[in-house]
Amino acid sequence: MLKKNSINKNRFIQYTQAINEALMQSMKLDKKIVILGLGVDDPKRIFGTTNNLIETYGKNRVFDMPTSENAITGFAIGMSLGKYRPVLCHQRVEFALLSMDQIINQAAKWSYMNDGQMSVPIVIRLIIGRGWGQGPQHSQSLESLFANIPGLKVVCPSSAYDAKGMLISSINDNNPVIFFEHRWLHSTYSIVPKKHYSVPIGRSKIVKKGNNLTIVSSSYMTIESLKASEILSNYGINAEVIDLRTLRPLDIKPVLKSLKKTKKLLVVDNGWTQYGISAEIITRVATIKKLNKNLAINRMGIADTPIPSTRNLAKLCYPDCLDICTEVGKILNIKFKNLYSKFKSFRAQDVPNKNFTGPF
Amino acid sequence: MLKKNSINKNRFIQYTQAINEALMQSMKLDKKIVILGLGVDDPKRIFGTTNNLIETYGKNRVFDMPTSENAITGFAIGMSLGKYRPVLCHQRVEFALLSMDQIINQAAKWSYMNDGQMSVPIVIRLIIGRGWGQGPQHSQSLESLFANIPGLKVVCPSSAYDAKGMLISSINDNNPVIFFEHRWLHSTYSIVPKKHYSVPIGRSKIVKKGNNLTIVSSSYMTIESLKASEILSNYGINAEVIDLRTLRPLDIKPVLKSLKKTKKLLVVDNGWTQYGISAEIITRVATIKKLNKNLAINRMGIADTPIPSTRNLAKLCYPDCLDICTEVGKILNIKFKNLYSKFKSFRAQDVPNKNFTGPF
Amino acid sequence: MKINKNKKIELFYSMIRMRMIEEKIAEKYSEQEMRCPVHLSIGQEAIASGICMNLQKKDQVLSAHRSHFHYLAKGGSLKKMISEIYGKETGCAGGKGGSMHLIDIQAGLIAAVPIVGSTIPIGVGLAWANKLDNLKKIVVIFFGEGSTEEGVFYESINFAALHNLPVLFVCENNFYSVYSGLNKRQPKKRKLFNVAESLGVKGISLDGNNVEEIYLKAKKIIKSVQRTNHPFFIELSTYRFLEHCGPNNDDDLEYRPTSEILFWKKKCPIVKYKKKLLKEKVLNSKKLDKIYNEINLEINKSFKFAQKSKFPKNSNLMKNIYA
Amino acid sequence: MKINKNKKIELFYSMIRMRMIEEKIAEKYSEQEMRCPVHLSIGQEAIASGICMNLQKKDQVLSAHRSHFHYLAKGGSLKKMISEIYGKETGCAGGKGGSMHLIDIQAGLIAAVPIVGSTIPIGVGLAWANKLDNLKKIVVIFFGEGSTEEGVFYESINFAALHNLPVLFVCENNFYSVYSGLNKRQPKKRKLFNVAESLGVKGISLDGNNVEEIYLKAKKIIKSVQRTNHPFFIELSTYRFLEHCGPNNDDDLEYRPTSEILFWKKKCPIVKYKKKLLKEKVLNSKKLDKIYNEINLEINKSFKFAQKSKFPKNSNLMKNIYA
Ligand SMILES: Cc1ncc(C[n+]2csc(CCOP(=O)(O)OP(=O)(O)O)c2C)c(N)n1
Ligand SMILES: Cc1ncc(C[n+]2csc(CCOP(=O)(O)OP(=O)(O)O)c2C)c(N)n1
Ligand SMILES: [Mg+2]
Ligand SMILES: [Mg+2]
Repeated sequence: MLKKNSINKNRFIQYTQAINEALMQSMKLDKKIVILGLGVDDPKRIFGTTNNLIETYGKNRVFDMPTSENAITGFAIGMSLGKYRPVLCHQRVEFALLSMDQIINQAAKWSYMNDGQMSVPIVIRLIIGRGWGQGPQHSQSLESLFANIPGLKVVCPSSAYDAKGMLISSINDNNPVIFFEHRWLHSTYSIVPKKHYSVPIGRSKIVKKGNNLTIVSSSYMTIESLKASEILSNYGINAEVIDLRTLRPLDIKPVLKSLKKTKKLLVVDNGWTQYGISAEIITRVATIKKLNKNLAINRMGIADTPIPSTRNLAKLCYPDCLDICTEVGKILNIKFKNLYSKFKSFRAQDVPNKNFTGPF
Repeated sequence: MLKKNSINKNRFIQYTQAINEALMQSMKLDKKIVILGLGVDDPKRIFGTTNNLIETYGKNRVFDMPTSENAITGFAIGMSLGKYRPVLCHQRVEFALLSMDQIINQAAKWSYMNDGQMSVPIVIRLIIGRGWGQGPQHSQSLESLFANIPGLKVVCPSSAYDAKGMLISSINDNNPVIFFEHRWLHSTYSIVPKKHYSVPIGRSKIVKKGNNLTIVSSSYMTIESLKASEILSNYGINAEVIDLRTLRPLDIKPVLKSLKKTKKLLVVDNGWTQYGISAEIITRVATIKKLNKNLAINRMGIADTPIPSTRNLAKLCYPDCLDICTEVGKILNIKFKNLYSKFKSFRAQDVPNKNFTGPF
Repeated sequence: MKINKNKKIELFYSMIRMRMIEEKIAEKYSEQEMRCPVHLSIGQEAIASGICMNLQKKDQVLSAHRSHFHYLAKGGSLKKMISEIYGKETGCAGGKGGSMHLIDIQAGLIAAVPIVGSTIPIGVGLAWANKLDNLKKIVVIFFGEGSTEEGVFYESINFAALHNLPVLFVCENNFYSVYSGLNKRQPKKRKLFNVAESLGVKGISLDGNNVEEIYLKAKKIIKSVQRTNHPFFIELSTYRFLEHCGPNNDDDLEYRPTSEILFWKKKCPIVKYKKKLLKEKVLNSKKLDKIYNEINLEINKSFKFAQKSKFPKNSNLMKNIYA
Repeated sequence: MKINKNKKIELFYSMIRMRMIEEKIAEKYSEQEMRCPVHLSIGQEAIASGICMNLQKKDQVLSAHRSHFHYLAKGGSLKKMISEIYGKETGCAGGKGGSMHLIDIQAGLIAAVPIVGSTIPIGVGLAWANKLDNLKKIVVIFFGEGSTEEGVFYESINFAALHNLPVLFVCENNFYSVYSGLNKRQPKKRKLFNVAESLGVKGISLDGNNVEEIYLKAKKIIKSVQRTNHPFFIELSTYRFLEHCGPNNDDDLEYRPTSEILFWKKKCPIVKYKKKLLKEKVLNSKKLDKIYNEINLEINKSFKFAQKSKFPKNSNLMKNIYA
């Protein structure tokens, strides 16, 4: 049964459902996996990602929590020392800022502090990114704050397929893994095998082959980059798009390989560019002796400001596929005719899809 | 009197005293400046930086605090809304991880959230860096976590002169300023005018002229970089050393200008390199179209690991002047003869100076 | 203490106005022109009205995500609030904040932000500044019972007690944090005001749907806070009638027992008070109609104002990041 | 309840051993071979001894920066502790942690870290795991009264009460956080066990320098925690004799009143207990000498072991960052 379904190539499911399958299947295989977080068993089930968990595995494995973010993270660490494997979830990355001591001072250093005698196998799911007028405190993408820290692993899958496979890998990992989910990825679909499978942490992926330039991105910006590559093909430009998928440990090899071919690099940051993810990618490239000649390199990302609530300013913050095309044009010294009029329908508005009507 | 002293070029004072002068003089000029933090009025006075404050300005302006880092930061924000100008201090940057919500979600966004109707003029002094066997939780340098955030200003003076001038600027600034002091800078001396003066935020500085290569650094690593440049001159190499001084807003111009001349760049990070400060510097350089040809670029920084306590491993984490020379050699394709034997005395051990005997 | 007739009408007016405003927001939300999360407080009118009726303009209020009523009761501009929710440049935060970031400095609504518990230390810091300046102001911090699970609440109470700060903590206990009932978050029999008292802040627990009692008790408490510079903690039990976030009723989700919902609907602070005032002849249907009409007029004007207002200019995006 | 003679000697032995160990650390610190901060607990022996004497190996202890005694009382290896302070590969954390990161998993000393309050939720999480697994273990979390000012302490107590977790909170109230007296940090008349009780965790306050009382009371409490799975909070008043961090006496700094210091020195848990046991004839000078000699021998061996041990190899630097 499982096998049959897993080779059904047409099994398109939603990102949230993929997360849910990873949790459901992992919990079945390992009784020590527990789910913690505000609202994990509530009617909305963290955007559907925790559906059926409490029904299937009961209230001794799925725990709603008090609004105590710092302590919750400590509890998860403590449970992991008691051989549990907690998967913790914050509905907004901002709430995790209350638990940076537990994440950075404790979880990230636990294995090292005791020289390998114990480790902390916890997964912290952090939901990032845009919404409907979320404003400055509910819309940040703070990946680089975590990616800077040795001892953490940091992943940010951009497809339903990777979300399921990488969440399974994260749960199986014996280290603290920060698992970033972008709100706007939640409603995306991809082919996802029904079986329990894993996608390794620490491998970036070419999501579209090309040879004219290399676009590197992560999380939701991979979607916009792919859209951009589609548009660019209309102008005869064949972009290679690489999805980082893991930020720590970073797998830069596919980027370097691609650049040998294309000599041109645009990094599309999912967050603020200054001291952001894109800076590390570019630095890895620029510090390679054999590569750093004759390269054209640029980056783009969210405007360097807190995100405003009002839609007409918020939309200016986020680069989309057309803005990416424009940047590509600058690198290639091409001006794309009628770009903004012709491909208007590709633009993201302030909602992830047509069905979205708020409030969150 | 003041004037006479201020032109006394031989007035060498210690970094901690420079901080203290900035506080003393600022508090005299503006009654709304208050000092908050654990131990600000205790016998040790935050390594001497808060000496005489309570004696001079009394207990209504200098406040010891409960061990409540998150709330303290909120109190400081609230006081600033009541027209006070709090200067808050944490003796270790790690303690500030408990207050990231208040710093990143609130202080950094306050002015923007209310579209400029109110701002948050607070200074948060964070002490970073090495000590005597401090171990993984008392030795981090987490500048990049703050530098990533629009709405904050982030400074890290490397000399007593800059410390005084930039602390005065920070206090006068109407925005939240994160003021990094490296433990090992505390015992350094430089010429410091007695008068109340300011060094602007947002200006990097050439601390040594040169034309063979550009070394960019910040905070304590500027000291090691300067030592390295001294050693390098023995090998006929004339390095230009640039001290960033401010990380946000970043002033990259002097770096770009220097590179026009030298075509070679080594960035010495004061923290972990991955997703660190050095990545941003290199990216600024690598994304400049006219500059990115034929440059040799590299970076170095603290080993990508939590810092161990034992001295023989800890010393491996921190690059020092000789390691910097070695990296320079790689960029220039030179091997420096007898480097480690000849210049051994330049090396930092696990203490900032000979007088240091622990325990902190 | 007695309440005079005018004050009674004021209290009623304040409550019914707030409800009618939010009912209009709920009604028009589906037009998808208010494109931000809204946390409506319908059912909780008595608290904001009863407490804030005792405050002067110079007094200062801080709130959280569910802040419309605190903003309004403290005298915040309705036009600016509706405009803010519409994302317009005429909004109280220039459109940058939305419903979750209300502010009206003139009116003394200092801040409202959606990070649970996060304004509590800020309010305490402000009260500290006021005390150091010997200003005879009081700071009132409104928060839900969910906030009391955050460590920063505790740290803030400790400090207010330690330094005797003129701050009034107002905990609106509506028994839910999003969809999570109290039993999942706090032990049974917990009395929040006992917690405050154990920390050194005097407290009481009140019926959050009885506006007159709230008004009268708060009057005494606020006077004593002002006189003594000692903080105080009030816990009020109440109930939110609509969903946690958004314009709808969500009773179909069944996270709240029907009997509980019915119990609280019967305790509706407005219905109950209207009945009382009718009985006392403080109100009659003519007077009521006049009130409704007046409020409707104001509401319609404010919505028109907001709808007609312009979106902030693109050039505003990068403005005011720094002062 | 009565204590038998052997137990009395055990209690005394535990205390005097810990003191002699730390005295040796203090003596040898100036050699600058223990190059890490050390927080000595001299004066506070009765608490670790009295509590841990009731624990079994399977029970689990967490501590903070001032952890030597908890480590030792729980049965941690002295050799490994001294080696750790010397930064040697034979240390309990391979030299990576130093004095502030003691650990001995076999002995049940699960963690000690120097971020104030930070192990409290971790201990609660561990107790939660134990309860879910129905293990009849108890988790004991030791912390100073300074920790009780951290929000995470409060969040942790709330959760332990909510889920009825088998955890014992032990607050060593030595009245100071570094150089800061309680009056700068907590309101007068605060009773920490009252705070715990208001949150739903039963508590008591005890004399932290009376080892027999601690032992006896803790025995009952620990049994009841094990039986009922209900958490408990013990506050113990005590005093640290040396400086906050480092090997010296710092009374010259005058942050503590001389009368207070004298008062507490008189209440020295060891001197008092020795007198008592001599009087009760449980001890005599011969027995005492034997004890001292035995301990001295052990200490000298451990220091020699540490001194002779090797520093970790360079290749260890990048090991065990990840499991
Ligand atoms: C720090 C933090 N954690 C979680 C959330 C998600 N959240 C938004 S509103 C809310 C409910 C808080 O409940 P309560 O304080 O009782 O206020 P109520 O909604 O009942 O008015 C929660 C948990 C948040 N905004 N901030
Ligand atoms: C989060 C945090 N804040 C501040 C410090 C600095 N600090 C180290 S020990 C200490 C004293 C804590 O006092 P207490 O908990 O009473 O323990 P004691 O030293 O008295 O045993 C402080 C404040 C710290 N280590 N961690
Ligand atoms: Mg509530
Ligand atoms: Mg203490």
